Amino acid sequence: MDKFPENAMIGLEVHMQVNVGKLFCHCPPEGQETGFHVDRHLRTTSGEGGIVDISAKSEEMKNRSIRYLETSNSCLVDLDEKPPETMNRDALSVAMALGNSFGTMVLDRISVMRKIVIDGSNTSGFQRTSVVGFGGTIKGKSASSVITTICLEEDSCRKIEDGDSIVTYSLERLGIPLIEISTNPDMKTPEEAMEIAREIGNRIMIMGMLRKGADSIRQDVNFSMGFGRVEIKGVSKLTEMKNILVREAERQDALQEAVKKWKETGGFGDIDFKRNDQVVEKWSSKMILKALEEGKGVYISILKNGRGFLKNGRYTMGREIADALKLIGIRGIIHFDELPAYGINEDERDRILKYAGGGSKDSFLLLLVDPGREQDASLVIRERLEKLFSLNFSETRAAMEDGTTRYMRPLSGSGRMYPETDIPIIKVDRDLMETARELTPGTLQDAIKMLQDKFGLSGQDAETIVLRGYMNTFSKLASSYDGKTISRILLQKMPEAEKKFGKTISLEELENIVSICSKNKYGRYSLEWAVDMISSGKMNLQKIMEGNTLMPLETETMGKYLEKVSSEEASNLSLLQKKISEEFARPVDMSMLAGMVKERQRK
Amino acid sequence: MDKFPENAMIGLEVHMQVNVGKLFCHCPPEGQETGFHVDRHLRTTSGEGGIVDISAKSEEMKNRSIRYLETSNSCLVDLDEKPPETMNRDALSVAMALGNSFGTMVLDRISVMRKIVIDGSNTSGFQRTSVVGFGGTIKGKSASSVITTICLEEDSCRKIEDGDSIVTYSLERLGIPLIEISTNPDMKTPEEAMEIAREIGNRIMIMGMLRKGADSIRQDVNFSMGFGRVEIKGVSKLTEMKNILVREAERQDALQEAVKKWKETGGFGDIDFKRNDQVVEKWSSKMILKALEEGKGVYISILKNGRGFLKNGRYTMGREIADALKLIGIRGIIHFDELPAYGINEDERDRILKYAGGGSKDSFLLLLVDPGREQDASLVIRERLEKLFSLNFSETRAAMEDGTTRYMRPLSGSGRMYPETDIPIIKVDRDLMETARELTPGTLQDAIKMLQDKFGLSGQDAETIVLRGYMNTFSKLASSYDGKTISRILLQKMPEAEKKFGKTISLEELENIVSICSKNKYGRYSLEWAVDMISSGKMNLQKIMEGNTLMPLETETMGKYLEKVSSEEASNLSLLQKKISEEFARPVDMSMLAGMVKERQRK
Amino acid sequence: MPVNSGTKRGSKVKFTFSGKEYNGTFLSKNGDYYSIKIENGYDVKIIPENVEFIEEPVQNSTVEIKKKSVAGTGKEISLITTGGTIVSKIDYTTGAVFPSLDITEITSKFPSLEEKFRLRHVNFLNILSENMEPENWIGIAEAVVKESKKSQGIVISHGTDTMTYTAAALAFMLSDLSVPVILTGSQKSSDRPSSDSFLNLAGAINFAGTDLGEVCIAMHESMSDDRVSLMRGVRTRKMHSTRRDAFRSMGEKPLGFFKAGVTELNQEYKKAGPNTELGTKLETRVGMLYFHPGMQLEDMESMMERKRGIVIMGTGLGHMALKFLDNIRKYTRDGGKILMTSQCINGPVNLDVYATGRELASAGVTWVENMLPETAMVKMMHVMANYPDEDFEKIMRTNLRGEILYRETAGGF
Amino acid sequence: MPVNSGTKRGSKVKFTFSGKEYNGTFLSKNGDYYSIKIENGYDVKIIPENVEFIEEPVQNSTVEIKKKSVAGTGKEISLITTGGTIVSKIDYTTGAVFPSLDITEITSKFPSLEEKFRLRHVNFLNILSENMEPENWIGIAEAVVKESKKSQGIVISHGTDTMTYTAAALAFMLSDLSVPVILTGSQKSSDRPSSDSFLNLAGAINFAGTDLGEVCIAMHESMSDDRVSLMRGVRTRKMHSTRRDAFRSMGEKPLGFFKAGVTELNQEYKKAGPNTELGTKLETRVGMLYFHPGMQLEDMESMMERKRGIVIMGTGLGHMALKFLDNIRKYTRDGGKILMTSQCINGPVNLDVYATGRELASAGVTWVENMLPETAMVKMMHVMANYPDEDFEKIMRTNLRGEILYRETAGGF
Repeated sequence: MDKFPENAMIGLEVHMQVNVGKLFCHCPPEGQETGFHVDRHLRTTSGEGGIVDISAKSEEMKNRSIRYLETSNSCLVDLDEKPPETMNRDALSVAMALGNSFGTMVLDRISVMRKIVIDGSNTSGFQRTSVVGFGGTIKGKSASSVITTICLEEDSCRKIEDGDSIVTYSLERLGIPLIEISTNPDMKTPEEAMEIAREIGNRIMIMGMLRKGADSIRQDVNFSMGFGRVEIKGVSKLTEMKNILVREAERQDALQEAVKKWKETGGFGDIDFKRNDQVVEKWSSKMILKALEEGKGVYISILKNGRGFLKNGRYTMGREIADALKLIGIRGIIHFDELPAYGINEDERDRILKYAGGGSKDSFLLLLVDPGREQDASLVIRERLEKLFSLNFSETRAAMEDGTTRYMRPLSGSGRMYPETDIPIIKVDRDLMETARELTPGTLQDAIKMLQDKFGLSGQDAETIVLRGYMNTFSKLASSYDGKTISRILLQKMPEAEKKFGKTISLEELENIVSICSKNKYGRYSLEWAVDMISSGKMNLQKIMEGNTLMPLETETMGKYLEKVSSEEASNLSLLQKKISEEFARPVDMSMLAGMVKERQRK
Repeated sequence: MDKFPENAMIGLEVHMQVNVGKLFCHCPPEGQETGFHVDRHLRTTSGEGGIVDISAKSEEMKNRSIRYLETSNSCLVDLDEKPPETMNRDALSVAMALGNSFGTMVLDRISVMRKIVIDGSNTSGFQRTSVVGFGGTIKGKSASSVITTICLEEDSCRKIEDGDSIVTYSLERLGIPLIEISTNPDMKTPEEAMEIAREIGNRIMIMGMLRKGADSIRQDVNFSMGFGRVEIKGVSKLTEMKNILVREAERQDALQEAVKKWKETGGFGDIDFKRNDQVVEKWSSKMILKALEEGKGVYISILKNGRGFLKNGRYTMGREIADALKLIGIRGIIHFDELPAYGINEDERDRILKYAGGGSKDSFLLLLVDPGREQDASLVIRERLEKLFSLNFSETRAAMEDGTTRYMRPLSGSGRMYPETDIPIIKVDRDLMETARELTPGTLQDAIKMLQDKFGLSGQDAETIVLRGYMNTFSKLASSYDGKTISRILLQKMPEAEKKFGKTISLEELENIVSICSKNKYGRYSLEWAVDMISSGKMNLQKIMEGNTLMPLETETMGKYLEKVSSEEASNLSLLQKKISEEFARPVDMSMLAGMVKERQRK
Repeated sequence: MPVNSGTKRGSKVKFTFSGKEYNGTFLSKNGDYYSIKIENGYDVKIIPENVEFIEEPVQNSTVEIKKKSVAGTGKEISLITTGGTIVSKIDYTTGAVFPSLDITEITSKFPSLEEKFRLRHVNFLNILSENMEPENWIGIAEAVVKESKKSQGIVISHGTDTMTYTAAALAFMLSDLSVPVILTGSQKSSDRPSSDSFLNLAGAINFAGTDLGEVCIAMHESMSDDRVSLMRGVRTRKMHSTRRDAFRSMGEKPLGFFKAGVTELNQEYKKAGPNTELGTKLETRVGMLYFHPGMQLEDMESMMERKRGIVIMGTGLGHMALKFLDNIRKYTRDGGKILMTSQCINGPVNLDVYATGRELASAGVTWVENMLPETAMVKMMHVMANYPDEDFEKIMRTNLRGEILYRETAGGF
Repeated sequence: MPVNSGTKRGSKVKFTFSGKEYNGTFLSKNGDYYSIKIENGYDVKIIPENVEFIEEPVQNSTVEIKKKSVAGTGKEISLITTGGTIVSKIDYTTGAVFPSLDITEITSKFPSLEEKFRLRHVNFLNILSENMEPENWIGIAEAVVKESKKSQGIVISHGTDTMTYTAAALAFMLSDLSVPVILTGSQKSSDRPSSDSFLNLAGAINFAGTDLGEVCIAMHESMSDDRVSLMRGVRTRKMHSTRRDAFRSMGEKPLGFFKAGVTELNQEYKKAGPNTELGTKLETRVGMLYFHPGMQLEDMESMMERKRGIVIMGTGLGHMALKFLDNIRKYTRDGGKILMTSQCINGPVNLDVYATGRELASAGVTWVENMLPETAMVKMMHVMANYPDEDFEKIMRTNLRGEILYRETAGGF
């Protein structure tokens, strides 16, 4: 496939963590593991309409137990041992504000739903989520997209370890508010999708309400090219989006081609595994010997007309089958195309094919599983092939780090949604609307222009301020102190200190420092000095405030010191400043110093 | 001292554990450690009259913490975390019965007292005890003694470990009912004391109510020979009593002699420890070097005119001092008489004496203690010597395993008694009196005569039955089965099995077996067979009862077996019996076997 | 649009919102709003004026739960449902949870259970347990006796709120039980994937297959879906309002545990006897009085006027202000019964230790070690109706069903 | 012998028993018997006819406890005694324990304590705490304010039975505390060598020397004489009738610990402010209703007649039978206040989850997370007397003194 399919339709679901505490309890957003854990099982239940959701059912088949590691920012709500509190109003107002900025129509009654997710990522077995509004338009430079819904939901647990019988999650992330913006499939190309996604992300950046952290923005991408909708979960970096979309288009194209050809040769027939550990009397494959030792059996089924489609150039039906099996915990499927490999030679391969009753066009599948499990495997393989042969590729897939995607589960239906009974309906009142109105961000251009006009920043600095999420902090600080200095501290001084000392001053500490400097009219040297002191750990905020050490060194003291300074030393002003500052543990005003040195030279 | 002092007065306090569960709670009498423990401190409190008891005060000076190991037969009452239940009526009736048998007058209202004991042996800091009656006489063959009181008290904790900073007790024994019989000091010789003590012990043996166990009877002995009353605690074996009394008399005699002589030479002067770690520049004693390394100091005081009294032939004032110091946790006192020793040579000894300012009649004391503690030591040594010099040796001493005694604490006064407020006064009602009357034991002679007359036992067997505490069991079993057989089982068969298999049948199991044999009129071979089976672990009681295997082997089966037996084999009857019994896992009636073999020979 | 009074759940609707039109499915009316399910599954609340019903036959989308008939080959176990969270689902009238679920949906999650036992489903009641009344206890007790003739074990699913009261009532009304009687329930409704009901019910049914002859409660031991505790009904208390490990055996260890399909009975328990005896008489004029500083004489007097017996939840070892002494003396002299329990819940009542206690005892207050206050109330209802007046104190102090714990050990609190 | 009505404790007596004569000391008369102490220290009970008093001056054998004056050099701490087990000894009238001890006997056990602090002894009351009334709370609060001007920390020794009620009352009546206010007591009377009073008092005094600005309770953490827990008064409950570790901080960790002479404050706490504010008004017409199956409408109605506010201890998340709904609706409409708490004690009340809860809430029942029932009652007395009627719900739901716990974690139960 040379170019991106013209009939492609791309939609987005952008998830953004809001930095305002958890959504349904009073826990802080960050915490460490405490050592306590609980082990659980989740089971499907019939939803509102009595229908058990297929994606939930597929998870339940795995029957794993789930371990949750308690963290210091989790409580009984996170452990699913206490009903949730009412919704965090701050988070709701952020979601509303974001909606406002795209012209979304915010509902006047917000009801919380449960979305069944029993892979364990939510202790309750569901994710709490609310529609905040419908509609609105995201306009990029070249593309635009209509918003389907803006939702506010709780973030899920972070997966720590994924074992066959137990999967481990941390409770740290669970319950953090997540705004989800879903769009119609209005985009045609990866570039358009990236543009729209970026546009969405910029808005929350402008508000300064995005939580810090690696995965604070995650995108899901809906993609179709005529074979049903595929939902690709977890594209965490925008830059990967193109690669992923191109590869997915390629996968679907190759898949439809393979299916068509295979159909022409007569289809895949029946899948029927039979055990024969001795089909090769003395296996040379260590993998097989090991499996037999562990009590597994060698199960073989013919795959009619399958030769060349499972792993051959663009055709990778083998991986489609393997991915489906993996979901029910079966690993180790071997087929004709990939042999010789795994210690199985050509002779053995042909012996297996013969046992399976296969001819020159046929392939076979060989499974190494515990007795009984071959039945599950037949079922899953048959269903998977039938689905693909129907040329309906719709499903949920996971984005991998290498740019490929992997089958995750069938598409979730609407049956998995039902009302959260523990939380009464939230009335969007005047207060909320007013707060949201105040928070509503403009476009990136608006924000940059405002910073340029109001504080005299360069366009470059203004954009960086916004995109690093400093908009709020900056506006606040620059209202009482020189904007350029603040910009310099945020964009240069602090990153430098971070680099040098491995840590830097927190925004709260900075606010305190600026407030003192503003009140006392101390210059930027006091600010920079404080950043150095705190970042290096030489002083903490309390000590600085108690000792009133932010005040630049007094003229007399400096004068006396300068008397003893050689003229050579006096010539390197910045070194001299540093020296004096260290000597007295106080900031030194560079311009004052320069003036005094000049004065001395004059005398 | 060649003979036991003629003015000696000996009184007894005999303590007997009663086998009826605990006294103030519902715990069983036996249990194992559970792994749980609590750590406590005990403090003196003023008693009923506002007086703090001196012996309690002396314990408190040690300020050790006390660890109690929970056992499976202890509860919150034992842990002093719950008020006691009312008194165990079974235990009270046993005490009353014992009183009855000596003509003691039992009170009609029993009130429980607290006896302050803060050495930690009681979690509460006191022992609960009640006077059950006054008076009565114990008559031995050659001596007799008047009972002061019969008390019923709770047993104390068993000491597990005795550390400097922590002393550990097990809760297993705490709360077991203990009958205390105290006598007037009517006995003149150790022999008389032993006779009276034995007479007391026999009565509870006759009742069959003594708990099994190593220290189920313990004696305290009161002894005086003109220098005040000494109470010797914890004589657990009667056979040791003589040795202990003789040695105590010897100790007091030597002590008064030493005191008199020392007084004549001018007395001990003042005790005043001064620190001088360098009195010998380079100590050769490893003990001293180690102490210095641990931060201790070398403290030296002169002991005027003390040469030859501290450790010299019969004179052992050194030990008197050391024992007193040990009670406040100070070890490691060294004096002139014992040197050279501990790596201190004569030269060093003399250097120390010189430093202390001592002459040729003087001794010195050298202490290795933490700074500050020498003050406590001075006080204790001075008080101890003053007490001894007053020729009042009254105190509480502990019986050691080697037959010596050791200073424990001053005599307890009556101030340490005050009422147990948690338990209302117990009314001795008709029911209790009736039960006690039925339990009242006669003399050993009466009991032996009864067994001889009623069951035809030999005098020897009858006495053994009584003194092993089998009186009750035997009477019960022998009422439905041949007494001689029962006696044989108890006194021969069971000890044999115990010896052979390391364990034997329990009395409860025996009762079950006898009951079946009695009902079915099985002979003694069935009984003996059962003892062997159970003791060896080949069968348990349940299996025996379910399989009806106690029935002696049927005639036909035996007849058939005998047909195949050679006449040589048939000649050794007891071997043959054993063989058949093993073959069929059934008892074989010896007389029947003998008859059949005879019959066969006849044929 | 005018409200269509015949609107049915499941009707297709169009609705407008801020001028745009959307499709959805009508769910219910809540206050001034309609609940509409939109295509992605969300419910939204829309004012009726903006909703238009589309004439289209309503599809019944509810999947019928297949009723299991008695299957399996093992012991026959009766499963009596009475309501409660374990069979609760959302109630569209109030938006909250209400009992309505078919319990077979839970039992069918455990195929192994349905093979191991033959389950008899008895739908007896369907209420939240805070509405349970003494006459319901009697009904359940009668159902137990009836079922005990048909099966070898009985499980009662019950709301957790008053489960311990019902358990105590059954314990006293049923003597010499010929079958195990196990109450169970759940703290999270069964329509939640994380519900504790699945494991609790599995545990209860397995316990019902043992030789136990007591009324017990089977609930989660911990916050993990790990073990189910078997607790003596008369010694169990709900000690947390929300956690799945809320039920605690007070002062004694659970009688046993269920884990991974296996039951294990550790403590001493009463074994099932040959015949269950039923005694359903109850004195209902028994009240509970929670003593506190500031309580007035009238508070006690007014209760004394209405009740023949009062359980006082006193402080500490079983105390209350001595100003009530005259009232108590008069009440007991006139035949009223007063039983003292402790609001500490753990530990004994003992009126022998403090002056207050001795005064109360001498005024006619009965006290019994560490019987739980709720159990004491139920026992009082039973004893006052079934024994002569003069035996009241004696029977209250007699350990009928394990309600009195003589030995309290360190681990029990 | 005729009863000598002037018999004095300590009189020497002769008595005969079974014909023999013994000597002893007269202690007291108990019912029909005389208590006589015999020479070995035992008390025996002898009928008066057999006792003869010997004319001999009575020696006062009671050792006077030396009153310590304020010594030491450290912070001045006021020690306000109110009675309770911590100052209790035997009462010869009933044979049981009664408050009568001088607290200096306890403090003097810790010479280090008397050196580290200067103790001001204030003998305020001498009652068992079950007799404590709201007017006593006011008196104590006033004493605290008075002492807070003279010392830097306040310890109140108090009976354990209602200590948490008093602590809650002080917490609400005193705002912006300028000194720590620490209540302490003991579960074993101080006349016992194993009493917990010694360590508890040492802990309390040391906590009173910190910068805390809250009303707290200091009691044993475990059954060992190891650590003393510092617990927020409004969140503490006596959870066992006899154990020394009976007091538990419910749902949150203690604020700190005292061990081996050292205090350690771990959790967040309010620091002492510049000036203690006192607000002693209390609405005393507040009652507590313990809901249970079988409760009758009249039980609630009669309380509604007498009270302006009622704390209900409901089941589970805060439920009660719906038959009471009409009564509740009428009562709240007429201005009565109802606050729902849970008899589970642990965990929140939440009337949003079940249908019952929503009905109760709509009938006017107020509910607040997991406030302890006893604290809720005290807070209600305070709020109803000090705030306008229309602010009742708002103030009840406002966390005034840490009585509401928003975050409940796994370790809290």
